[in-house]
Parts: sequence; C-alpha cells; structure tokens
Amino acid sequence: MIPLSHYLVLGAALFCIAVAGVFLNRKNVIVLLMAIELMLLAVNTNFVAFARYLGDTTGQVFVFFVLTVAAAEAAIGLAILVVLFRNRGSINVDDLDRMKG
Amino acid sequence: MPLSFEEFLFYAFGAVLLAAALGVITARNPVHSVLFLVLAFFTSAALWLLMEAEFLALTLVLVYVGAVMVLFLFVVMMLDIDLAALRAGFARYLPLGLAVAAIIVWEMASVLGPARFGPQRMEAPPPQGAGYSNTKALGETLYTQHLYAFEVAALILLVAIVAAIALTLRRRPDVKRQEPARQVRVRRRERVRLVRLPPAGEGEG
Amino acid sequence: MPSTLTDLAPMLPEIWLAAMACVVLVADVYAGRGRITVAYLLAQLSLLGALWLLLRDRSAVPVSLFDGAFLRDELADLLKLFVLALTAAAFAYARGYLRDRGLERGEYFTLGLFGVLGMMVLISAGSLLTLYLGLELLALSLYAMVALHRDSLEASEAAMKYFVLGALASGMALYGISLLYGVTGTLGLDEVARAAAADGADPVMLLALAFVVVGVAFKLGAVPFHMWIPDVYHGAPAAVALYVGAAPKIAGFALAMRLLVEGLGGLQGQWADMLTVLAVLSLAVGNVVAIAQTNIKRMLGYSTISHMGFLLLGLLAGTRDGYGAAMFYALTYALMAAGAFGVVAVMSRGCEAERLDDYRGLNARNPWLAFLMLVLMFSMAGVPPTVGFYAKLTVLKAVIDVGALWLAVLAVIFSVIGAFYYLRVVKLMYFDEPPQEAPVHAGLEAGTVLSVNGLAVLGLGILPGALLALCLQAVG
Amino acid sequence: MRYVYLGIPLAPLLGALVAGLFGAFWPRLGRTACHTVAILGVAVSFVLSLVVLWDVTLNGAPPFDGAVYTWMVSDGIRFEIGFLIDRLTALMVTTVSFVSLMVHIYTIGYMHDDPGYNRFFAYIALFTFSMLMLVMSNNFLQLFFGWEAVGLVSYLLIGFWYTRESAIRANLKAFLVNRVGDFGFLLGIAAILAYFGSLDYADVFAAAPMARELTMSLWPGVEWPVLTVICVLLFIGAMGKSAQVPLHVWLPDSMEGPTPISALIHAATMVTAGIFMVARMSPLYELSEAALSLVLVVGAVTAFATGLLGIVQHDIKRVIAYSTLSQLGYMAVALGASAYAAAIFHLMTHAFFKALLFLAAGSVIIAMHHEQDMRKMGGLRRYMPVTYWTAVIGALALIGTPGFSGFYSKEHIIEAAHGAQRWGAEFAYWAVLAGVFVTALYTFRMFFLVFHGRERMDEHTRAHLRESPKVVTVPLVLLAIPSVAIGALTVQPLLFGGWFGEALRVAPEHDVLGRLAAHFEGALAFAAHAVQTPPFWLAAAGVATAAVVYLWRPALAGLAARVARPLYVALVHKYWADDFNEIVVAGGARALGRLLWKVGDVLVIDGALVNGTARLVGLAAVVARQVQTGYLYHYAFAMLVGLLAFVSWLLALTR
Amino acid sequence: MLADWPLLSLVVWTPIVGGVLVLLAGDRAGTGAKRIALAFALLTFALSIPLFTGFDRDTALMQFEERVPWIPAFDIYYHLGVDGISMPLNLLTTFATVLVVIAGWEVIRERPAQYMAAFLVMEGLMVGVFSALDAALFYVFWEGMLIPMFLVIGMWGGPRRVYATIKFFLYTFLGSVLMLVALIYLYHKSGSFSILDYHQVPLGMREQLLIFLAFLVAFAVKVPMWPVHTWLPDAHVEAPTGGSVILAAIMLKIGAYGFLRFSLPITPDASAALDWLMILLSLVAVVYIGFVALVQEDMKKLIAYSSIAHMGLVTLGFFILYTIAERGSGLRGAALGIEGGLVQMISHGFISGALFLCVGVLYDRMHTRLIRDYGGVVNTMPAFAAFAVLFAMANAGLPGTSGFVGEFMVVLASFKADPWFAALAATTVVLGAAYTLWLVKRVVFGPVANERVAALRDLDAREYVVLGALALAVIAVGVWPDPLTEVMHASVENLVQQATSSKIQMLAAHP
Repeated sequence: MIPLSHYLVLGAALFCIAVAGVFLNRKNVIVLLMAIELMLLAVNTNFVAFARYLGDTTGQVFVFFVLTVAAAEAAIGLAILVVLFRNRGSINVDDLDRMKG
Repeated sequence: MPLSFEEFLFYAFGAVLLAAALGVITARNPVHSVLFLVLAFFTSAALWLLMEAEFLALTLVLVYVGAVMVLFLFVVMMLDIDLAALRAGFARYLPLGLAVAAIIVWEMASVLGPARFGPQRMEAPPPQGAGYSNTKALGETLYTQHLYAFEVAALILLVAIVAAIALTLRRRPDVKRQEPARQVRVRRRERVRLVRLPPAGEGEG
Repeated sequence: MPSTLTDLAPMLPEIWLAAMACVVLVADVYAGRGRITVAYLLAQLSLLGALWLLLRDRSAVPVSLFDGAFLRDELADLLKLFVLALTAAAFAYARGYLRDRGLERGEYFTLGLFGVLGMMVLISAGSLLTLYLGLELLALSLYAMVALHRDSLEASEAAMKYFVLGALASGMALYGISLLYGVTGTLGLDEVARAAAADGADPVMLLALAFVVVGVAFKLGAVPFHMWIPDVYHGAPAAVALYVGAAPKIAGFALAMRLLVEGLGGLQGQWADMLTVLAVLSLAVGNVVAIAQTNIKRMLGYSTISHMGFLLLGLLAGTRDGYGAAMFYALTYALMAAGAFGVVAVMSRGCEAERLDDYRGLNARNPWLAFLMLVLMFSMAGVPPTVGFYAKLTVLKAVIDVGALWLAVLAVIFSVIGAFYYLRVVKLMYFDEPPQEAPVHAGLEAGTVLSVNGLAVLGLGILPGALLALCLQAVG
Repeated sequence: MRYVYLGIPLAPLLGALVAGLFGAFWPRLGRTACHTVAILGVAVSFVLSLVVLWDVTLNGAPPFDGAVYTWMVSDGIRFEIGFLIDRLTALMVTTVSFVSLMVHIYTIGYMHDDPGYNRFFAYIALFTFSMLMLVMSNNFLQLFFGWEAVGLVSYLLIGFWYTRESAIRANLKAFLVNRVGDFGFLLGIAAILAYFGSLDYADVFAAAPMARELTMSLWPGVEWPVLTVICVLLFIGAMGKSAQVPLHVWLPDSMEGPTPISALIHAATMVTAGIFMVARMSPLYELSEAALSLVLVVGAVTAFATGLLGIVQHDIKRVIAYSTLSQLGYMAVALGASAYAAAIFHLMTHAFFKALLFLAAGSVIIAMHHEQDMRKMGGLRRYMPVTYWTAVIGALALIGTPGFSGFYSKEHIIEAAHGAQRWGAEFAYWAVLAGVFVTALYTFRMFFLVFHGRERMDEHTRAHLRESPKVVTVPLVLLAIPSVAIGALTVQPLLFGGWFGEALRVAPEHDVLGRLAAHFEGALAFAAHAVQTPPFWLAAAGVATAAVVYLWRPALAGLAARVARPLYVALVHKYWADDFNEIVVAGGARALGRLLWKVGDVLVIDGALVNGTARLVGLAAVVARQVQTGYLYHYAFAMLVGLLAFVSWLLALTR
Repeated sequence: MLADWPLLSLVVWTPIVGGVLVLLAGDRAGTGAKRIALAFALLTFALSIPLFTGFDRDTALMQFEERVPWIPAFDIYYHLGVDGISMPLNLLTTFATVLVVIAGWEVIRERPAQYMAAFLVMEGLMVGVFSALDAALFYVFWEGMLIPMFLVIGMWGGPRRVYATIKFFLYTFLGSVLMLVALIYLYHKSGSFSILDYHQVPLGMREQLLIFLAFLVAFAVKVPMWPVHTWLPDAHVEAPTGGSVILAAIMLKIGAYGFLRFSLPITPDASAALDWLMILLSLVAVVYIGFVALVQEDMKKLIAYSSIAHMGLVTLGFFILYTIAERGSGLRGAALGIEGGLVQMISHGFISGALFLCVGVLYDRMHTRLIRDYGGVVNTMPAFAAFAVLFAMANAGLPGTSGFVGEFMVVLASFKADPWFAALAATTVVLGAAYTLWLVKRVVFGPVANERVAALRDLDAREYVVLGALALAVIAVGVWPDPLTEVMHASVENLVQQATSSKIQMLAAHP
C-alpha cells in the first residue's frame, strides 16, 4: 500500500516544478500556460489522493470542477495569447515590458 | 523490502511524471513542451487509476490530452514561434530559482511527509468492491449536492467560449460574406440608379 | 437540498442575472446596428432587476442552500447590493467610452455580467468549491475583459500578465484548498471552521493557510502579490479598468471574509500576523510608489494597493469591529474607485486621458467634474468630510482597540505620504492652466451617475452612521 | 472733583480726536478750527489743573485715589484705570498743561506754513493727554499706558516730516531705544505683580516694607533682594524715557521733529516721565540702597558726559538737546541722592526755562528760515529783541544764576549729592559740580554764537530777518516769567516745607534735604549766599570762557580742539555711541536674523528636514518603482518569495 | 426666544449653505454671487452675536449645547457647545469672514464665486472646530477646513503657490493624523468620543506622554511653533490676501485652542512633565523668529514670521502654569497666563488680519510684496498710512491697542513662573517694535520711492470699511478688554483646575 504522503509529496514536487516553470521561463508565454496546467494537475493529484484516503468522493468532484476550470482557463489563456501575438508578433516573455514602474 | 507491484507502478509513473514536468518547463521547443505535458497527463491518469479515480483518469486523458493539449499544439503551430533564440537569462537565474523552489519543496514535503500522512497516521480505506462505479458515484453527487457548482461551472465554460470568440474572431473587412438578411431587405433604389444620359450626338465630338 | 423551485427563491437574483447574461449575449449577436445600445440597456436592466430581486425579499435572511454551498446572509446582501450598484455605475461610465473608441461590442457587458455573477457566487459561497468557482468565474471574465481591446498592445500585454499571475495565484490558493480538504475531509466552510478551531496548530493546516492567504492577498492586491495591479490598470482600457478597479475589491473582501474569517477563524492568530506584514508592505509600497507615477490609471493602481493595506488592517484586528471596518472600507473604497475611474473614463472620450497632465485645468473646462474628482481624491486621501475618512477612522479604531498602536501610527504616516499624490491631481485640476480651453462634456447619463457617485462619497461623509451600522451588523 | 480730574486728560484727548479725525476727513474744516479745538482742550486742562492745584495746596484736600473704570479682571487681579491726585500729581499736571499750552499757542506761528498743520495739533494734544494720563495714574498699568503713549506720539512727532530720511530714522531710533527701556520697565511691573499681587500704587507701597527681606534667585546661587531687582528694572525704563546714558542716544536725534515738539518733549513731557516715575516710586526706591546708587551714578555720568557733548554741536537745537540730557542727569542725581523733591523741583523749573529756550531757538529758526546751524547765525540781538531777552533769561536760568529758578533747583541737587551718604555720591558730587561749568560754557557758547558777534548769515536771510509774530513771542514772555520767578517762590515749600507730604517718601536716614533744611534761611538769603559756593564761580567761569572763546578770540576754539584732540574727537563722535548702536547692535541683530533665517530656517529646517524628507520619499518612490520591472517572471518570483516567507514563518512557529 | 434656537448649528451651517448657493450661482451671476456671499457672511456674524450676549459668564459648563446621535455605532454625537474659551474665537471667525468677503470684492477677478464659497465653507468648518465637543466631529471640522484653504492658496495664490499649498496641507495633515490616532486611543480608553469624557478619563503616565506628543505635533504645526513653522511663511506669502487673513487670524488659533481643549485637560501629567519643552519652544519662537522677521524682504513673510513670534507668547502663556505651581505660592498667575494667551489669540486675529489686509491693499495696486519696491507710501496714501501705522503699533504691542493686552498678561504671568521666561518673552517688546516699525519706515515713510508709488491712489470706501472695522476692534479691546476677558474666567479657572489635577493619582485611586 502506498502511503498518502507519497502522493502528497509527489504533488508538492509537481507543484513546485510548475511554479518554477512560471518564473524561470523567460522566453515563451505558452510554456507559462503549460506550467499552470501542471500546477493544476498537482492540485488534482492532491485531491484525488485525499479523496481516496478519506474514502470520500467530494474530492473527486472537486477535481472534476478543477478540470473544467482548467479547460476554460486554457481557452482564455490561449485566446489572449493569440491576441498578444497578433499585436506584437511575438510571445516572448521578455517583450512584455511596455508597462512597468 | 521488495517493491510491491502497486509501489512499482507508483514510483515508475511518479518518476516519469516529474521528468515530464521538468521537460515541460525546460524544453527549448514549445512543441516538445506540449508533448512532455501530454506525457505528464498520461502518467497522472495512470496514477489516478491507482487511486481508484477511474472516471477522472479517463476524463483527463479524453478532455485534456484529447482536446486541450491539441489546442495547445494547434496554437503553438499556428503562431509560428521563432525557435532559434536561446533562452537567454534562463541559466543566470536558474540557481536562485531552483534554490527557492527546492526550499519550498523541502518545506512542503516535511509537512506533508510520512510524519503526518504516513501509513501509520492515515490508513487508506479498503478498495471498493467490484460493483462500485466511480462514475455513478460521482454523477450522483454532482447532480444533486453539487448542482449549484455544476451550474456555475457551466457558466465558466460559457465565459470561456464567449471570451475566446470575442478575443480571436476577426471579421476581416476584406473578406466578402453573404448576409441573407440584408439581401432580403434590399430596396430597389439601393440597387438601381437612374442616370440621365446626355442626348446622343451632343457628347460626341 | 432544494426540492422545489420555490426553494430557490433566495438565489433568484443570481438566476435572473445568469439568464439575462445569456439574453444579452444573444441579443447582442442579433441586434445589428446600435448593438451596443441594446446590450447596454439590457445589461442595465439585468443589474437593476437583480438589485430589485435582491432587495425585494429580505425576510428569509439568513438562509443556506445546497448543503451550505450557497449562503445568503446580511453580509452577502449588502455586498451584493454594492456590487450590483457599482457595476451599473461602471457600465454607465463605460458606455460612452466604448462607443467613442469603436469598441462597440456587447461582450463587454456580457462578460461584465458574468463577472458580477462570479462575484455574487463568491460572496454567497459557503463551501470551498463554490468559493473557488465564483473566484474563477470572476477572474476569467476579467481576464477576457482586459484583453477586449484587441488592437491595443498594452491591453493584451496586461491581460497576459493578469492571466498568468492570476492563474498562478488561484493555483496556489487551490493547492491550499486541497490541503484544507485533506485535513478536514470536507468542503463546507462551517465544518472547516470547526476543524480549524479544533486543531489550529496542525502544520498542514498552517501550510494550507499560507497558500490560501496568498490567494486572498493576490485578489486584493496586497504586496508582494500586487504586481499585476499597476500593469493591469494601466494597460486595460479605461472602461475595463473601471470595472476591474471597483466591484471586484468587494469580492476580494468577501473572499477574505468567507475563507479567512468564517472558514479559518480558528487560525486568526496566525493569519493576522501574515496580514500584518501584507498590510504594512502594501501601505508602504502603494503610497510611496504612487508618487512617482505619471499615468493616472497606474497611480490609481498603486492607490488601490495602499487602500488594500488599510482594509487588511481592519481584517487583521480580528474583532467584529475590525471586520465591520474592513467591510466598510471595501464598500466605500469601491465606491470611490468607481467614481475616480468614472472620471477617467469620461475624460478619455475622444482621446485617451491617461497622463496626469491631461487633467490640467479641468476646473476651467468642467468645474463640476473637477469638483467630483476633488471630492473623490480627498476621500481617497482620507480627508473629512468625505467617506474615505470614516473608512480610515473605523479601521484605525479597530486596530487601536486590539492594541496595535504602532500599526495605526504607521498607517497614518503612510497615508500622509499618500495624500501627496491625490493632492497632485487636485493641483493639476485646479491650479494649473488648461492646455486647451475646450470644455469637457460628461454626457447626461454618465454625468448624472457620476454626480450621484461623487455626492454619495460626500453624503456618506456627512452621515456615515447608517452604512457603518449595517456593516457592523452584517459581520456580527 | 472727580469730573475735574477726568476733564484734565480728556479735554486734550477730545481736542486731539477732533483735530485729528476732522482734520483728516474734512481738511477744509480749516486750520483755525483745528488749532482752536486743540488749544481749547489744553487750556481747559490747564485751568482744571490749576483748580486741582488750588484744591490740594490751599484747601489741603487729601489725596484722591480712585478708579475710573475697570480695564480688566483676570485671575482675580483687577486692572484698573484710575487717578491718584496728590500734590506731586497736581504739580506735574499744572506744569505739563501750562508748558503744553504755551507750546500749542506758539505752534500757530511756528507751523504756519506747514501742510501738516492739523495733524500736528492733533499729535501734540494727544501728547499732552498721554503725559497727563501718565502722571495722574494710580497704578502701574496706566503708568505704562501713558509711558508708551508718549513714546508713540513722540514717534509720530519726531517723524512728523516723514519724507526726511533723517526724521524717520530718528523716530524709529527713538522708539526702539525707548523700547529697550520699556523692556526693563515691563519686567519691573511684572515683578511687582508677581511679588505684590497688585498693580495699584497704594497696595504696592503699603506692602513694600514687608518685602524688604524677600530675595529672588536670578541664577543659581545668587540671591537678589526683590526690591532692588524691581527698582533697577523700573529704572531701566526710566533710563529709556529720561534718556540716561547709555539709552540717551535717541534724544539728540529727536531734534528732527519740529521745534515746538522738541520743546514739549524736552521740557514737560516724555523725558520727565522717567524722573517723575522714580520720584513716584520713592517708597520703593527708599528701600533699595543699591538701586539708588545706580540711579545716582547713572545720573552723574549723564549729567557730565552729555553736557560735554553740547560744547561741540553746531545745531542750535542739538545744543539745547544735550543740555536737556545733562539736566536730566542732574535730576537723576537728585533722585539717587533721595532728594526726590529736588528732582521734581528741578523738573519743574527746567520745564519752564527749557521750554523757553527751545521756543526761543524756534523763534530764531523761524527768522532764519529754518536754518539751524549756529555757524550761519550771529548778531541776531539787533533783529529780535524779544527773543533775545527771553533767551537771556532762559540761559541764565539754565546755568543757575543766583535768583533765577534754575539756581534754586540745581544748587540743591549739588548740595544733595554732596550730602548723600551712599556709594557713588562722591563721584556724583564732582560730576555735577563740573557739570556746572560745562553747562555755562555750552549755553553761552550758543548764546554768543547766535545773538552776538558777526552776522554770518547770507544776504537774503539777513534781509528778511525780523522778530517773530505775537503768537510766538507771547508764549516766550509767558514762559520767561516762571523761569525767573518760580524758583524763588516755591523753593521753600517744595524742598523744605514738606509740601509733597506723603507723595514722596524719604527714609529718615536718607533725608539729605532734611539736613539741608537746617541751613536754609529763605530764598533770598540763599541766593545771596551763592557767591560763596563753587557752583557760582564755576558757572561764571563757564560764561567767561564762552565769551573769550566765542566772542573775542574765536581762534581759541580751534586751538583747544587741537590741544585736546582725543577728547575733541570723542565728543564730535558722541563717544561713538551711535556708531556702536548702528554697527554692533542693529547690524548684529540683522546679521543674527539673517543667520537664523538662511541657515536655521531655510537650510536646516526647510532644506534638510522638510524638503529633505519630501525628496527622500520621492527618491524612495523612484527606487521602489524599479522593482516593478514589467517582467512577468519577476512578478511571479515575488509571489513565490512571499509564499515561501509565509510558509517558512508558519512552520517556524510550529516547531 | 433666541435661546431656543440651535444657534451653534446655525452659525456652522449658514455659511456652508451660503457657500453652496454661491457656487451654484456661479460667476455668471456677476456680482450676484458676491452679494449672496456677503449676505450670508453678515447673517452668520449676526447669528453669532447672541453667543456673546446670551453667554452665561458665571459657569464653566458648555453652553448652547446641541447633542444628536450621529454615528451611533461608535457613540459619535453631533455635539456642539461653547465655553468661555471657544466662544470668543467663534466670534472672531464670523467677524473675520465678513471682512474677507468684503476685501475680496473687487480684487478677486478669477472665479470670484468659488473664492467666496471657499471662505464661507471654511467659516462654517472653523466655527465647527471651535464648537465641536465630540472628538470625531472636531476632527472632521479640523481636517475639512484644510480643503478650502488648500484650494484658496493654490488657486488664487502667488507664483510658488503650489509648493506652498501642498507644503501647508501635508504639514498640517501629518500633524493631524497623529492626533487622530490619539483621539481614537482615547475613545478606546473612555468608551466615547466626547471630549468632555476625555477630560475625565484616567490615564497612566506613558499613555499621557504619547497622547501629549501626538497632540503636540498636530497643534504645534497649526500654531505654528518652532521648528515646525516653516510652512507658514510660504503659505502666507503665496496666499491671496483673504487666505492670509483667515490663516493668520483664525487657523493659527485652532492649534492653540487645541492645547487648551485637549492637551492640558486630557494629559495634565504629561503637560506638567513636558512643560519645559513647550516653554522652550515658545521662547525660541519669540526670540529666534523675532530676529528672523527682522531681515525679511517680503512684507507678507515678515508679518508671517511676526505671527509665529506672537503665537509663541500664546503657548508660553498656556504652559507656565506648572512652573507657577511648582513655585509653591499657589496657582495665582496661571489663569492670567492662559487668559493672556487667549486674549493674545483674539488680538492677533485682528492685528495680523489687518496687517495682511494692508499688504493686500498695497499688493492690489503695485503687485509686489517686496519691501524695497515701496517707500513713501504715506505721501500718496495718507489714510492708508494712518491705518498701517496704527496696526503696526498694535503689532508692536502698544498699550491702548489689543496687541498690548495679551502680551502684557503673558509677560506678567510668566514672571511669576520664572523671571527669565518673562525676560525672554519681553524681548518681543523690542524685537516686535524693531521689525514692525522698520517695515513701516521703509514702506510707509520716506520720500516717494518711484513713479509707481507716486501713482498710488488712497483707500476706497470698501477698504475703509474693512480696515476701519478692524481698527475699531483693535482699539476697543486695547482700551477695554474686560468684556472679553470676563467671559473667559469661569472656563479658564476650570481649565486650570483640570490641568493641575493629576490623572495618575486618579488612576491610582480608581484602577
């Protein structure tokens, strides 16, 4: 039997990789979106694990909704990305610096 | 202590998952990133199966890998991103970034580790019987207890649709389109113009 | 679980709003020419209808539906009231701007309505799930609205930043929620509260708390989770900045209230310390950096940050008075922000009036508009007899009541620094010569709403008692 | 009688107000109306004061001490405006109003052509009012009122010709120097209130003997008798008003005012206020040996040193001004010697003959078309007989010619100084004695230069020389009469007859006049006896010297100047007192002010603290906004750091 | 009949309503707006007179009280009332506003309606400050009046008006927010916002010290005391005449009033412990500022500095009571000092207002405030010169003018405390005369300095009325101050009582 902590640590590691992806990436916005997907995946893993170990389906329901939201987020994120690309012709993170200070 | 099969599956998929995740954020080519992400989803789905979340595992594969990731790929391809440029600066901040990330992982792991959620502290309930349907169980609560949330989620998807269309749909002025309503409503004077021509002969020199 | 439709009566405003949002959506597609007018009028109708439905039946309060996933209490009603009213005002300000800017798109109103719905869900959330969904519904609408001006480089950049950071923050908050769920085994806030009160010092609970606080802080825009605010306010079209800047702050307060106070009230000692740090940093950064701004939207962004610092002070006091103060602060701040952005939107007719210099000599060009802006600026600075003063007063009082005198002193000193940049706006409007003599016309509708808005700031400044009492009653 | 008392000061006030307001608003009201009103006011005042004098002298009415109205009550202390009418007051009132009346009448002629005619009358009437309030006061508050009011009017009058730079310099100087004195005076009053709890003379005088033993600590370890402190502070005020060294510098400059006002300031009002005040305070001064010594020494220095200065002046009015200074020194010496009656007596006689001299000088100035330099005069005797003869009387009275009024008063001061037994009396005696010679010298120097000798004026002036009109000469004559006679008539009762009664209090052990009384055998005998005393011979020597040097051998003057070069230079520069004030005091104050302003306010407080803070905040803003780089990854990193901090902190808490 | 009216409310709100009406009438109405303004100013003044005539001089209790719940949640009341300390200041306010309205009649050409409205609103708020008995209400009025003043200086001021007005605002704002914290803290301790309750609440020494310092910052800035005075010269120089008048005549008084209403009675022990600081700062103000005033080149700046010096005497008068008490011979003199300070406040209101009006008269004609541009004004403006000399003399503290009374009382009282206090305070006798009369000498007297001075015309009827009214006031108070001091006695006695009863002992008695 795999202890719950294994899943949780796995989730934590995944989560941190995702977060690191957000701030380490300097080139490509689309990777940021992917990192966010990863982050949600980590959360989902947590929920699923908790649901399993608590013997409660509510956690899975939550995952269901998170997946929904994640999909919606992806759609909007990509839409914004497209708009950005049309305006600027680039999706470099480094180029997003018109506004600062 | 030898690994049980379950444990083997866990460690294997877990390792692949983390590797894929690292791949997502480090791959130079965004297409590779997307593919790494797909891999990560697949392995996750497998892990979820281990945890008896069959419906969600399937959803993940179908919805995510099937739809969302394809969307990603599509966008990546469509936007024709310049791949030549190196990730300048990535290396420079890498140590610091990794350090911070590592600390936080360590901290989280220390809390979430076996001390609190180890087998002694939290025993998993026995696996569900053969007659158990994960989908059914989910569906039952989803449409009763969580109806409200479900409706809200529907709205979220609607917003996503509206937003995606509003942001990306372009009515190109140079593209000719048929507008039946206008065709029906057309009036004679909009189409026919009477031009008084000069009497013949005068105009010709 | 509601068995019949009549049981759903308490959520009629939400239902009406959802339905109307779809109506607006459809009507906008088929309206043809003048579509913005149709969408606009329908949107206002839906807001006013929701308002009416909200006020119509207050007898059943408090009530909870769907196993506590939906709560309707005094807190929710009051917050929703302001959200609806301020959004209606925001729509009124935005209309002319959108028309003049060639942004004749009903999506603004559709998304706006969905955003309101998101806020209402959030405000009424009794479980972690609905809380999250409301948050996301709001956030997604906002991301899309910010990017709505598709040809604007700034807008798309702002939207991207907002989106990435917002998703990051909600991911963090979600992670915290997942841990909360793991520890308590439930999503209901009341049960979470019981669990939190029972074993407060559980490290997992604390870890969850840290993540949750990040989510709240981001939504409010507290330092160091504030960095989206200036860029988004700056990049978004004035009409959107106006929407983003006002009502969602109330939602942010609701989030904090539901999650931290109602859900994690047992950990008050822990999160109060975190909020203290956030509050102090927000006050400092917001007030100081705003001084260096030349763009009014950006300046208002930093101003928001500083105000959120004040709001947090009220929350961290951890008393009924403190929550009431924070609520009062949130409501009045949203009112002021709506007015201030309203002026920006009205001024931005024709050409963008984003630079502070565009406000030079406004008194000569439109004295009434200048006066309203003056009232709003002094209110934000916290000078009586405007409502902004009472907001600060109540918060300070709450802070002092719990013995945190140093926080109060720090807060007022930073607000003096902050007063400088509000004064600068007044200075530009009143003391400088106008660059052009052409009068500024606010338009009848926006002008009227703006007047009501500005005078409300003044009127509440003279008679703040009733609203304050309501706030205290709502949290208690 | 109360209405009589009230009428004395109010009549001139009314005159002043009418003349001033109506003269200002309706200039056409006319000069005649203005001067009539003013003169009438003063005349009424004079008549009423005669009534009062009659009342207290012949009817032997008891002193009146009563309030007119309550000015203010605070902290249980009543501050009142009220009158104390005793013989001292009566004498002062009469002298003041008489001299003032003469000056008023004289002014008609003197100011005939001046555009500020109405204004002038308003001022001098106001001046009279102020002085009368001062002398009639029964408390320190009102005393200070009058004290300052005469200062104000003198300020206005000295600067009467406000377009003259020298005039407006002089009036500013006069006011400020007086203010330095007032500084002390005010503190003196404050001390009185602090220790006696009342400002009424009666209360204070009654309580004074009890306060003898009181001391106050001015700085740790030094205990001063309270009464000495009070008396010294009050005397500082008197030094300002009565122009004692070193606060004498304003008086010569005050000659910038029109001549009538010089007469009024020097003879009857203003400068005598200090002398009067000390005399009035005799119950206090008698209790402080130290304060009296100070008065004595200061007076003696003033009497001698300022007299010397008179010798080198060329301006006719300035000579008389220095003479006034010197005579004020005499009065102060008398006060210091506890011979208060002698001081008042000299004050009175001096008022008459000094007014006479000034008015005579004014008459000369009119004739000379406002030329005041004696080097351009000479031989005027022929043209102006009345002026000449009255001037002779004045000069003789001034130098103390036996029989003349000045003789009686001055002689007794010298005697008193001789007889006084306190620290400094010896010095004072020699100083006043030497002063007699000096007085005679400068007086007759002036006299000879003006009226005798070569006619040094230009032709045009000479052609227009004539005696002044009646309005000028009549006052001269009227003043000449008391200048001659008043001394002989009143010396007996005033000095030895105890006429002042309780008004002047002298401790038995200080009573020099009482000791002198033993040798006094009547006015005539005293005059006859004069030839046996040094003052007579000194005065005669002075006159002779003046005659030799300025009439017969003018070259001697130059020779003397060369021989005693250092002394001469010191005199010409007026002991550098003005230079000292101008450079060190005024310049120093300005330099200090500039330093405090430019360095203290502008540089430190405003520059460093206020604007510095503002700049610091601005700098902080500029720096802090750099954090907002615009880069997403920085934003995300900030969030992560925040998260990390929270997590670490909370976990640290649980461990 | 009048006694039943809510007189104080009327005096507060009449001008504010008038201000709104004037704004509504706007500049299009021509002189109409000004007429409305004048009418309301006069009406307010008339309404304030019964405050004086109907005042009960025998009680220290608040009079003309009004008390209505305002913010019930916090026990905040709309609570007005006056005692002998605040009532005269109210009258001064209503009086000064009338003059300012008249003085601005023709001079203000840019947006006169807004100008008048600002002053009317300010008047109401200032009366509110003096009348408020609820700390929150007090603070609302206190801060509220900054807004119109900020605008007045900024809109109608001189070339550096922006710097000056922002400096003014921030300086005072900084001071007052700390006071706000103190007021809330006192609420925390006493459970109500009533100032009268604050007077009773027992406080420990540490609390008192902190509260005292918070109040000190607020009031010292307003007074202004050295070294937080530097906003004043700038504000005065740049402000339009009316602004300077109100600033000098009334706003400065508000700080001093605060010491009496708050610092002394609420924190008696801290006041006693820190009285040396107050006295020190006051004396520094008198001497230091006196020298600084001496070398000013700008007339308004000179008068502004002179105001600081004169206000130094006010604060000196307030804070000598502890030294007097220490001397052991009872409290005789304490009330004298406080009443002296109060009289000085009123008198300074007249005099500085008048002097600023005089400068305004010149400025309107010559458009320069530099002393060196003038000289010999008396030749062309004799009537003006007469007023100028009168007010200058009053400023120099000449007996018979109001300027003397307060100065005299304070010096007398401070001698009781320590002769050296009195000696330093009395330097104002010399310094005040020096800078004022030197100014007069250079501006008013002398030969006509240039053609512009030669072209000056004398006062017009409007200016006559304004200066004449002030002249009458200055002389009336100087000649007979009793009616003024009479109303103060009971309140001041009570204040002395409060200020000398230790709250620490009270705390010890009832922990």
